[in-house]
Amino acid sequence: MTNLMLLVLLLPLLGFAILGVAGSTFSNRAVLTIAWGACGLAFLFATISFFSMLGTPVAARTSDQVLYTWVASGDFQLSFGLLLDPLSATMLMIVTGVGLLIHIYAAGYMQDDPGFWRFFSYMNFFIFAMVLLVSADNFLFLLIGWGLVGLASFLLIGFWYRRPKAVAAAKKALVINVIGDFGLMIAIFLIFKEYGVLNYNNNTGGNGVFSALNPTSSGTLLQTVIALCLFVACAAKSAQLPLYMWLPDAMEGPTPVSALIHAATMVTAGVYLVARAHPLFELAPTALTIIALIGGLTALFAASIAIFQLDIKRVLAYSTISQLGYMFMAEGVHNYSAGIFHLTTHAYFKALLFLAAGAVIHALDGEQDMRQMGGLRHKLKITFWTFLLAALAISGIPPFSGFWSKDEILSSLLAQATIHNQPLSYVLWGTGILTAGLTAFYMFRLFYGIFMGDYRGSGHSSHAQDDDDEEASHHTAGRLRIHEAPPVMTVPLVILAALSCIGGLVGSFELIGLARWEPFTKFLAPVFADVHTMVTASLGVQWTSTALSVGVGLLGILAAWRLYGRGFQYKENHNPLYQLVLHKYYIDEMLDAAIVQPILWFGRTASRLLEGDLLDAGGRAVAGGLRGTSAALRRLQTGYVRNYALAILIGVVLIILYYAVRG
Amino acid sequence: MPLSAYLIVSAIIFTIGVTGVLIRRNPLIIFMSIELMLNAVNLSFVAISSYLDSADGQMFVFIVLTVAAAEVVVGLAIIVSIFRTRRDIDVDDMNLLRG
Amino acid sequence: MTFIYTVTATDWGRIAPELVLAIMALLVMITDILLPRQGTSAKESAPTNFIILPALSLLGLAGAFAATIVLFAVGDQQTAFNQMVGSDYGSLYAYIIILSASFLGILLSPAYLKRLKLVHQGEYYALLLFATTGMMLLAAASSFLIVFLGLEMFSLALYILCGYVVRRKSSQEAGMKYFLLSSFASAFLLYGIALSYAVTGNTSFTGIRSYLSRTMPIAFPLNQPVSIFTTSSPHSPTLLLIAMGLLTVGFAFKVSAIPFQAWTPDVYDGAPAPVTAFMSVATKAAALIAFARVFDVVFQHARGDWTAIIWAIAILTIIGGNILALVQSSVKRLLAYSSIAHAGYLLIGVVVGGTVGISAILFYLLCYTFMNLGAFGIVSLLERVDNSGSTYNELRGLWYRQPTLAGLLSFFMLALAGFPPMAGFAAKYYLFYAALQGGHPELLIIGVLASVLGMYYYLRVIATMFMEKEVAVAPVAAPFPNNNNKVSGKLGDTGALTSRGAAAVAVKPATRAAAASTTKTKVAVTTENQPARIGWMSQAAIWIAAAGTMAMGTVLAFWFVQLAQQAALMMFR
Amino acid sequence: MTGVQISFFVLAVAGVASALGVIIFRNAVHCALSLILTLLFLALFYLQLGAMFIAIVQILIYAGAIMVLFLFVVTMLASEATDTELADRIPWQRWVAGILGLTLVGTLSYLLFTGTSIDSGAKATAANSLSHVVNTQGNTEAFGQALFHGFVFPFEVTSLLIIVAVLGAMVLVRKA
Amino acid sequence: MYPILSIITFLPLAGGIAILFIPKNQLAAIRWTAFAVAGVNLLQALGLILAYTQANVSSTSSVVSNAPNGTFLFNERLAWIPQVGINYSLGVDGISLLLVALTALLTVVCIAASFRIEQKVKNYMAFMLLLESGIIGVFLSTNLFLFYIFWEVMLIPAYFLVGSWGGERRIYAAFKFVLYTSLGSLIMLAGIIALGYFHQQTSGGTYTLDLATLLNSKLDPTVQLWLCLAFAAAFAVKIPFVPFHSWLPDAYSEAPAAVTAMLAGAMSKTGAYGFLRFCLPLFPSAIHTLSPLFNTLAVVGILYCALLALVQTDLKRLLGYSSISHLGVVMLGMFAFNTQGIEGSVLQMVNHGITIVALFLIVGYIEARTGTRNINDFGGQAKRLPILATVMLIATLSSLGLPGLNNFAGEFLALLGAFRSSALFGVLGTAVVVPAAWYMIRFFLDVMEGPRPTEGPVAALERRGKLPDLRFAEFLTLSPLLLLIFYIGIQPALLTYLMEPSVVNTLQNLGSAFIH
Repeated sequence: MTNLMLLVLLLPLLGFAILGVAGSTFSNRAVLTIAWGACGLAFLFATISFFSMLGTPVAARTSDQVLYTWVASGDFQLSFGLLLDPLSATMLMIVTGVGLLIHIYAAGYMQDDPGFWRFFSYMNFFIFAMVLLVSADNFLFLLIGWGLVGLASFLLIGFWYRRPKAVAAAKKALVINVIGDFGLMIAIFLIFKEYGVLNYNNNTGGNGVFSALNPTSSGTLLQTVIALCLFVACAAKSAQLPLYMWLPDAMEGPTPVSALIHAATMVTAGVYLVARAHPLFELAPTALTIIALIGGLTALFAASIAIFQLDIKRVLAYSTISQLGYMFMAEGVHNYSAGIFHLTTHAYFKALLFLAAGAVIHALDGEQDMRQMGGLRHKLKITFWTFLLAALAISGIPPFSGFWSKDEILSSLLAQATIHNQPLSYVLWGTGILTAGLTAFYMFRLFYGIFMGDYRGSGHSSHAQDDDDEEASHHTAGRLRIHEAPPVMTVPLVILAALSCIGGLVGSFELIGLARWEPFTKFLAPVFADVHTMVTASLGVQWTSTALSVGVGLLGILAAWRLYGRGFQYKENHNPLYQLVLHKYYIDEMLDAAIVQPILWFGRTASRLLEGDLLDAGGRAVAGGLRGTSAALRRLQTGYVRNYALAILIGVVLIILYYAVRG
Repeated sequence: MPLSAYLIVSAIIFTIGVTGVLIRRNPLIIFMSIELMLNAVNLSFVAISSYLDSADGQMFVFIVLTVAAAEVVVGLAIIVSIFRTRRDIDVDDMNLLRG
Repeated sequence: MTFIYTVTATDWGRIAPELVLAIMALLVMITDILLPRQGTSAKESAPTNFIILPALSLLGLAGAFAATIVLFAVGDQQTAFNQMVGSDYGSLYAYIIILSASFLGILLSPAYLKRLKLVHQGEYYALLLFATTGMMLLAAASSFLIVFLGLEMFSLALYILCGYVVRRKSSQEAGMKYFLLSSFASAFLLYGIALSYAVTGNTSFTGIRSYLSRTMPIAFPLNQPVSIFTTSSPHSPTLLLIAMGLLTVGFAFKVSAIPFQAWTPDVYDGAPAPVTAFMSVATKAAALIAFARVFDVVFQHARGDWTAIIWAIAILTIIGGNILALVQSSVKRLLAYSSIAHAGYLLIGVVVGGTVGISAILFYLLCYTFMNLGAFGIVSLLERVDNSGSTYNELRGLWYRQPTLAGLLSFFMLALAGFPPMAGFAAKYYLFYAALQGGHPELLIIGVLASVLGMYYYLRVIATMFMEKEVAVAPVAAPFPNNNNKVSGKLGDTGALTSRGAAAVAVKPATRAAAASTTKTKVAVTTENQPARIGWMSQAAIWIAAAGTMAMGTVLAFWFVQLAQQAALMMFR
Repeated sequence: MTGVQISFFVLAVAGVASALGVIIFRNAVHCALSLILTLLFLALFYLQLGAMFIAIVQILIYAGAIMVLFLFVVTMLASEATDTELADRIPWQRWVAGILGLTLVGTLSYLLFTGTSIDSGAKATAANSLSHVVNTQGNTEAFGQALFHGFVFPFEVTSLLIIVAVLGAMVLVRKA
Repeated sequence: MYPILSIITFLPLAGGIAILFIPKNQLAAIRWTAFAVAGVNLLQALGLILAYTQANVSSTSSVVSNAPNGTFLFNERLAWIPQVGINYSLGVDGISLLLVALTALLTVVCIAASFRIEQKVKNYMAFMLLLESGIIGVFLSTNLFLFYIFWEVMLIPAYFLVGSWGGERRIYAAFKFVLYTSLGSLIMLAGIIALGYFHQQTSGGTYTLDLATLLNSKLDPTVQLWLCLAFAAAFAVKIPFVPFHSWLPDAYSEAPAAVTAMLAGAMSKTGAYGFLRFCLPLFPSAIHTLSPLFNTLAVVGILYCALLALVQTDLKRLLGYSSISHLGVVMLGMFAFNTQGIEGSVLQMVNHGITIVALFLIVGYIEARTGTRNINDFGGQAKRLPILATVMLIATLSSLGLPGLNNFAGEFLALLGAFRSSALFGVLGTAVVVPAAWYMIRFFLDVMEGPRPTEGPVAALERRGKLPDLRFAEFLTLSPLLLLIFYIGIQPALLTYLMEPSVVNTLQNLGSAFIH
């Protein structure tokens, strides 16, 4: 089983290595063979592992294979092992499975791109990094995976490296992610300082962090700080407030990338980390509260921005941020499995949304602006239907997958609120409900904007001004021929649509009386066995929450239909509030002015004043002073013998006077 | 007379020599001033020798005399040779080398 | 003993090196008369003379060297001639230094004399040998009488040698200046001797030392630090104080310590380069060893009274010498200033005193001999009859024209700057070590900091040769030789100008190159101004100096430090 | 005042005055003559101090030979026998030199006046005593004894010194 | 016995001298001889590692209880000037071993990268080899005098290399470099002399400068403080610590790329090494007193230079500042006084050497192609230079501390150590990852990605199609560095294994409380 894990890890790496070294000489077909092969085999082995795990008794489902010692330094000993437990198995399935689908889809989407091989080598690399992240058995290799997925994300965002926007977005993504890395490193340092190990559990024979924890002393400052530092990493990776702003920009990357990395997998790493490190978070209730709060805020905040966005991918990006907020809310109230569940379903429908959007963009030859769309339901039938299913799923309409997971989160929140009678939890729940409505609204705004009404585009390829004139561009200017995507793209759409529909069925059916049907939670139960603080929602609470959320969702759809049902009409609106939201609350600009520019200003000023005027010029002034002294003293060397004799006499007189005075 | 009397006379003549070196511009006169200094020292030597009842001082005077003679030979030779090329003997003119 | 001392053969044996040398000097003179002449001028030598005369001189030096070695091995290390001259290890060590300097100086001479068409070869070598003899006497003197005689002897010879290039005004000027100032300073020295004689009734070192140890019994133990501000020491008689002050002046003049240094750059600059090479090292060695002997050994009991003055002079000299050297524009003059700075370092040894101080001086001098002679040796190869050839303008890009010469000059510059593993560093290290051992950390610190300044100007020479690109035209050639007065004056000025620009240099090399190219002259390059072929003797001299510089810093350091320590110990006997 | 004192003061005044003449007279010949005068006065001092041989040598060699040489050169360079008429380029030096000279002479005199003492321990004794030898053998004999016994080496060295001087004269004065 | 340490130290010197006798028009012979000499020396260094592992019986897991066996091996000792405590003595331990191997490797790489030097090749190569000799000597000396000799010896070739083969302002740069470092090292010289003196005073024995003996001396804390500062003066300039770094941007940007690479890669390590080898064990009390100061300087350097690197437009200056910043991490780790910190610090020295050399050589390649180092002249060059871009990306990522590559391993350990001993400094030091990522990625992106420049030298070259990609030989030159970037990132344990006993040994001088 664990050998399979190693294969899951290494096959994508191998694929990356082969493509990276020699990919440029391969034909597209050969590239695909390798990339699909690597990813497909990884998925296959992951699946085998998963199912063989299902076959083993619950107690024996966790395994940890130690591969080698990474470093041994004093009492800091660290070995790398592959951890396979229900949580990582779930993640692996998502990563490789969705990854495979997107690999397949991308073959069509990227068909004409000259960087075809490069794209797939990066994609394989991403799969490798993500697998490393989720299967690491210690925080350090988690950090390594964490960094490597960041790199993959960076590479893929900046895939079209001559587009200034893409490059800027890549830079932003990298830097913000490194802020997360920083948090993670500090957390790791704290963990090591406190517990002396970095392994999660004591599977390796030594100690493990989680087994070293002392549950009785919870809530200390240190534990809170550790948890918060970890969460800084999560916030950066999963685009939570205040570190979310790279994700919308990341949409500059190719759409399959957005689907895979910036929707389905990588951005959920934060959710995974909180789940993985939940014993630490359990000890820090304050931190959890903060997480829940930030999750809720982010959910609402991002959803509000999504309402007025015009770029379809950006709408989806904000929606992703918003959904990730849900997941953190769930984890904030100790319901980790709900978070992971939403992660799973979100992977399906959000990947689908992106892929469908990609199909639209593909059909419109790079057009992403909603104002240039409309009426595509006839021409892009498969896309239309799959998009609709996904939109329903995300809007929480039963029985689609999103309903199950979102419902579980919201009822958890309400249960927390009612049982502990915390006003904050009520607020959070309310936020969740409100966000659900907003989600449904902007999703269907998008849906109507794209597919309904009449085609508003000029019919000309508008996005064709590729920055690189030399690049053999496939964007040929001229009359657009709007067409459905090839099967290689639609098949993944259909598969994901199916998953979006039924993927939620592994959730809890307690609501309709089948209390024992909650396979997902049960599967993950061994991982979260130590969580005792989660409150279970009573049936009444569940019903209340569910009814409200579905109702609000429907309301949102209705509103969208009212407004945009007959097609999207863009009107200039100078309402300041509208402008505020449209411009994403001017957060980017504010950050630029408050942080980036001051730093650069400092650098430039220091460069000029400190380096130049103080140190460099100071050194030169000293040298100049000495040379000046020298030149002045040289004048004493007049060349007149009599002056020289005078100098001697002065010396004599001084010496004699010294003796006379000294006596 | 106490020894100090002779020594003071010697010091006065010595200082006159020193001053002469400093204020005269003719190398010959400068040179004479140096001779004056040497002779002043000789006076000290003889006086000390006499007061100490020791021959060393007189030996010194004798040697200094010889040395002074040799020095005069060389010094005058230098002055003469410079005079040949320069046609004037102000020491202040000799300041090619400076700085 | 004054009236009854009888000279014996052992006395002559103890001064065998001087004896050999003096006889050889006379032989050289006689040979010169016998040698064939060429051309109409009575003094123009035949080509063979360029080999025979130096060879004879070298033979004499070799003989003296051999005698020194023999004395080292079998001598009784006693003073000779009624306590006039010592033959202790200290003197012998000094002989080695002086003889080496003389040896290299003579090796450098033939090519120089030939190139500058100097006549009176025989006298040149004889004078050089007499000067050497005089220095050896000074260094070995154990009586003030010999101090004075030795000093005058080599000074007289050097006055003449400095003015040897009769066609060159600067050479005459150097001779004149040296003559006047040196006589002036000698008079002070003599006055000091007289007064010390008045106090102690003695002119021999042994006598003075034993008198002082009788009357000022609280001797300072060897190697014990003496604070410069001490007043607790027993006071010397007033006359002795004046005597020490005046003696300090005399010696400080010879070692060119500030404020008695003023003659040094002018004389070194004007004198013929081989003579400068020789005297910069040998004079300094002889005078310093005598200086150290007089103050550290003879006046040891009065240390508390003289330390402060020499301490102050040492500091002034170290700092002043280095600072003055910073903006020079000709290597020859730069080396003169650097020799002032080195004199300052050496004075640390005098201040420290004791065996450690004196052995540091001895070792430093030996190292300095090779480095400085090497550097001046190369200057002598570059120098032309109008005293040009070693300004920075002319050195620019030397690396491209004469890489070996440039390389060797940089080697010596690095050694002088105190870069290990060359001799300069070993010497400096030992001296600084002595400073600390002698309880003078402040001198260590000042010395160390001043060395940084030293690095600047030494390295600038290297930068000029290696890093500034060659000026397309052959170096500035001044009209020859008659109206060179004004020209060389101007030369100096332009040199100074460019060197002042050199500060900016570095900032804007491009403009500097432009400035340099404007100084290209239109004067035709006569054959005489071409860089000369380097005679084998000069080559040998420079390579020996290089080898010595290297070896003194590395393999030979072991022996010579040990020897210096023994020598110092013996000087205190 | 004893005769010794009177003669001392007379000689001192005359000696200092003539020495001043050396540095004051404009004409080099006058200076040289003044110097000869000083040397003569010094010789008289030597006589007063009982150094007869030295006094005679002083007159013969110094005043006689050396100063004649001086005079010879001075007259040879007759046109330049005085300081040039040109203005002094470093006029301030006069004043500085004067002040320094006065300081020096003042300090020295003070120190010598207060500090001079003859330590009996420093006096020559027994066989080294000059007066002893003078009394037994005579003044000139004593001088010779010292010169050819205890001081024979410096005497020999002096010969080398003279050779150097001769060489120098040859080199410098003969035409290049 | 085969005096391997002497041979490793002096072989390059001998080779350098031998090269001077090759006729100067035989360029190929000169180059390949230099390369061969450096290569042989690298092989020897590798052999030394092997021999060291054989000779040094130590346990892989090394925690405290085990008596460390990290003492000096292969010692060579020869009386030299024993009167003043000077001996010729060499020795190697786990720390110097790695740095020697690094130096040997970097020399090979840099000489290979210097094959396109056309002017005065002979002297250039001789100086490069002399530089190697000097640096290796610094790492191997166990007598302070000898150490100082090598310390200065490496300055001379560096001066010539910067000053003679450098760019426009080379003379200024060379002077600044030499004067700054000389000032520091002369102060250290005073310290060395004084150390021997005070040792003699306290122990009453003879004057000695042998490290082994000096380690046992019990110096007065005040004396320690001053001596430590004197030593630190030299090391702080060399590393450099922040207010003393002014020479670095100039020297690094003016020197030819391969020389800069040597300076940054190998020579700057001597400063850090000096701290570790001398300041820590010799002056334990002083170093404790001073560690807040040094830590502060390190942190200030880390952050300040990172910010400066952000706004540089000259690629080499950018790397220069980044180098200061990175070496700050090395120092921070060192002054943590625990096993992780110091091991991380040594590891980071090696890593920084590898990475910065790769980066400087890459910049050198770029400059050789385009004649410019101004970051604004570039853009989107990955199109024409895909291989160069890839290599540059790898080096960049390594430099910004991407987890999984070499720098991460070193930085992580060093910062872990730092954090362990002081959370404040640890956090501040770690914070550099953000600006580091920012400026390094700017370095890469602005050159290789983004829109093409419309004017300037690069644009002109690109228009004419005269912008060749990395040649195979150039790639080969870089390949060992790239391999190490990956290897050390994946498994740094080998290096820590080699150095651990020696690190524990060093810590023992600080007190056993620090070994963990």
